Amino acid sequence: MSITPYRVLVGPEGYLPPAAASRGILLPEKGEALIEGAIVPEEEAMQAIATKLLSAKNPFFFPGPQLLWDWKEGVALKAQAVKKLADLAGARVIPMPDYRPKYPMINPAVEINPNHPNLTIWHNKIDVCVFIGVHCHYANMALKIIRGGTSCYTIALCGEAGHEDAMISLCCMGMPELARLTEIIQSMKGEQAA
Amino acid sequence: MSITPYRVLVGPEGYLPPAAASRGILLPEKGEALIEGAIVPEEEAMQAIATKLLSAKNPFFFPGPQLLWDWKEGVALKAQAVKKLADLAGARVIPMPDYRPKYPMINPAVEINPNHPNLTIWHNKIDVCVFIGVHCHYANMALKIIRGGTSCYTIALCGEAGHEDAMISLCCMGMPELARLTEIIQSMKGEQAA
Amino acid sequence: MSIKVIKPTAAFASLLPTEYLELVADGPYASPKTINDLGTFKEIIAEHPHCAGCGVALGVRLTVASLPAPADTLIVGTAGCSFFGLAQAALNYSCSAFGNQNAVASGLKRMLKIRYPDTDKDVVVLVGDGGIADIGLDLTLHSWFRREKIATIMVDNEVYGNTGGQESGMTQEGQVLNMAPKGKNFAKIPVFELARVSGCVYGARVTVASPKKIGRVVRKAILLAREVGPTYVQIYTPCPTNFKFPPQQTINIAKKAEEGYYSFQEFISDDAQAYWEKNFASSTM
Amino acid sequence: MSIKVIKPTAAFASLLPTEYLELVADGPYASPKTINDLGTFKEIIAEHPHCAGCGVALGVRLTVASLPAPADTLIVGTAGCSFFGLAQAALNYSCSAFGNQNAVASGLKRMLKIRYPDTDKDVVVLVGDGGIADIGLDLTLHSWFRREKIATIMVDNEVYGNTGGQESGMTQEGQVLNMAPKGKNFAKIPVFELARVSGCVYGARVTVASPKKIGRVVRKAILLAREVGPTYVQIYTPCPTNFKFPPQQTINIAKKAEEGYYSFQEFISDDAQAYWEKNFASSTM
Repeated sequence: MSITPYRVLVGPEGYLPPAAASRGILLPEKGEALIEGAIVPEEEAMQAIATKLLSAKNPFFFPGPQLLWDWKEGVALKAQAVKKLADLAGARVIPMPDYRPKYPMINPAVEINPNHPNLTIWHNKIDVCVFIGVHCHYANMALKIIRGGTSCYTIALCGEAGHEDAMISLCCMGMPELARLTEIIQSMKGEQAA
Repeated sequence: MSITPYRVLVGPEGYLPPAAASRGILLPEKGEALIEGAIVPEEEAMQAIATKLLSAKNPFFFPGPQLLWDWKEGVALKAQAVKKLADLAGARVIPMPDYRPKYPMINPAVEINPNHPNLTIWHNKIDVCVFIGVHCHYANMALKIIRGGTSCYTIALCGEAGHEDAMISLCCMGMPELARLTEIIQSMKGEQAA
Repeated sequence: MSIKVIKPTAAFASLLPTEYLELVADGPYASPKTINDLGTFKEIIAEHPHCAGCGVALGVRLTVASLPAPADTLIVGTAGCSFFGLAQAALNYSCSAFGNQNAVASGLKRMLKIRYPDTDKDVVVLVGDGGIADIGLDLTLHSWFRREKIATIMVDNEVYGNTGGQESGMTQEGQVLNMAPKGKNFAKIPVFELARVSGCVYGARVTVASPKKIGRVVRKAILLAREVGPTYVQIYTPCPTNFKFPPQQTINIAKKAEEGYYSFQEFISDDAQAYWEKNFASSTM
Repeated sequence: MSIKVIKPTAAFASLLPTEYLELVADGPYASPKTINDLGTFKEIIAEHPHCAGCGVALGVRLTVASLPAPADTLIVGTAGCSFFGLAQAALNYSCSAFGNQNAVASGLKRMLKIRYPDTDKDVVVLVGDGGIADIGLDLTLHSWFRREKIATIMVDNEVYGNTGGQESGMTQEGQVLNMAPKGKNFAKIPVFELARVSGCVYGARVTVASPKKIGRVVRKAILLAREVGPTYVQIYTPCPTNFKFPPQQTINIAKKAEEGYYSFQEFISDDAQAYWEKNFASSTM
């Protein structure tokens, strides 16, 4: 039987897009990554992320609670590295400090929550966004809502198993992987400048 | 679109036969009747009933509470007429005095209830039975169970709208109709004797 | 049902099962019978599919023998051992989904009041401890809060009997059962106290060791529910199967309980007391 | 949650919304605060989407300002107006299906005891009158019968507020509401009495007109639930929207009720009293 594989493309896909996992998208192994639903080598995905970020009109990082709060050893350093990466990529940062459904008072210019990420994306005209430090099931929910309702390109830098619902997802993202991604962006910027 | 009409035939049709109504069997109007799911003139159905009863090995009448209990004017007379009809047809009678699920003590030789009519039919080897004076939804339930699990031919003499789940069903059965059916049986017996 | 219905048509009378003919000739429908007459008349429930020595079966028999107007009574039941007996009883009986009994009874009582404005129709909930104290507690209490004119009777065997012996809220603390091998770890639910707090105008706690008391309190609960408000009777009905005592010991077990933790208790509101004195004080019951 | 969590990472601290920075610098997590300090520190709940003058919002604010250990507290809520405020609060909060709160809280409390055997984790049910007295009554009472170590707090606005004004079991008899045009026809459900009968070791009935009392009884209920058994606090939280009084009258309405049918009441079991005297008698609260 031959079927056309599902592709995790930029939206708006519709009010309730399917979970990518339910359409057969598998998670990457260590050293691999996902681009639009297809498994690729990690290095290739990092190149694609760099390209996307550097060609974006209005890229944003959305750090989650695991990076915003200094809850265990190593977090402060990782937060520093992520901030450096965002700055290097010319991306702005909107934090996701927790997951409360803060209706109706949320200010989409200073805050994002996984229950209404589309508001923050619409109001700030964000065309590429990066999720990092967001707990798994909230990231999945937010990524699906973004794919469903906006045309924003989503990237997940995941410390665990990766996110099928992002257009590009790395997995097992530790300090070395952050450093490598920073290096790639640095050198790509150098090339662009040259 | 052409479909084969459902026929309400003698069983065993299976554990859970469909309600005949759900397979498109319609109820008769006054002056009409049903034979195996098809609408026919009442007179034709009466002839068929007489034939069935007189050719049966072991026919039974199952009078329900509406005939067994003297609850309103006219019932006693109707009960008399039905008893006479049964006797004339050479049928024995097992009453259905109420609808309690009397497990496990019911004696199938002296009693029938709509929750286990098959027991009474199996134990008494009944090949043709007549429902009369049984409230509608209990009659429907019992007729379905009989069609599902036994090879008994069911006949409903209904005072109301008729029963799609019986193999032959009259409707609007009053004293005149009882008298006409008795007359038919009487004359058919005469012919047989001649 | 009406007394009229309890008369066979002549044409078929001889064909009716004996059980029915005896009920007609010698049952409690036509002439008032009380629990004191037990043994002198054909009971509404003659055979039942319960275990030998079943306290619930006895509780159900005693209760139906105590109905002030059986032909105008509608029993509402639910899943559990109590259902087995009631399905055999020659009474109007409605079985509700597990725990829904007092909500169903409330609706039926109101409907019967509209349909038969000039006749007293008694709606009596008769179910086990699981149905009232566990699964249906919310609906039971709310029927009392709303002051529905129904009598609620619990046959309390302190266990889910017919599903193999799980603890119910009414099981005593520490009791070990087939499906509660470590023993129950909280006390019997105080449904009798809840009834008092929640609006019942009359309540009684009895055991099957005292049939005359059951006769008196069931009749009182039903007559007061007719006119004053919700009432509650809790009958201890020991279970030989799950508590593993010989079937012939049921009454003794109940008697011992009555001398101890299941003592006879009764409460009545001022309204109900006044109504009772005015209307039934001269009654022998 | 632990106090550790309430410290931003240096790299992102300047990007956090002011609400969070103020909570870190001046909130109740790091140093013990009581209701007496209200106005001197940043509250856990700062903004809420309730109607102007909402008594429930005030009740929720006063309650969360009274938590003895906010960083180690898990609030369990359910549908209703109470949910709006809690969803805005900087607290661990779990929303259950309507009426399930005390069952969910029972499970969470037991799980937290296993996961954190050496830390006191307070599980507090904080929901409205509909959730406790109507839809969740069975599960509420059963958590009390089982002696679950949780505190149950009702913010009682005597109405289903956010669905347009239906009567709840806690509405007063005769009260006319948008969706009860003929007036409620039975009395307020005696949940406070039920709590006493059903195994609560401590209970208190207060109104939002007495914030210090709320501070005292909420703290006491939570500390007693930690060690002794289930506790219950019922707070009258008037609803200007459905009872159609001016929003600035909320406190006056509550004060008047406190002088009448909603008087301050408290009960405590002997066990709980002994435990309290031994451990907290010297406390200023």
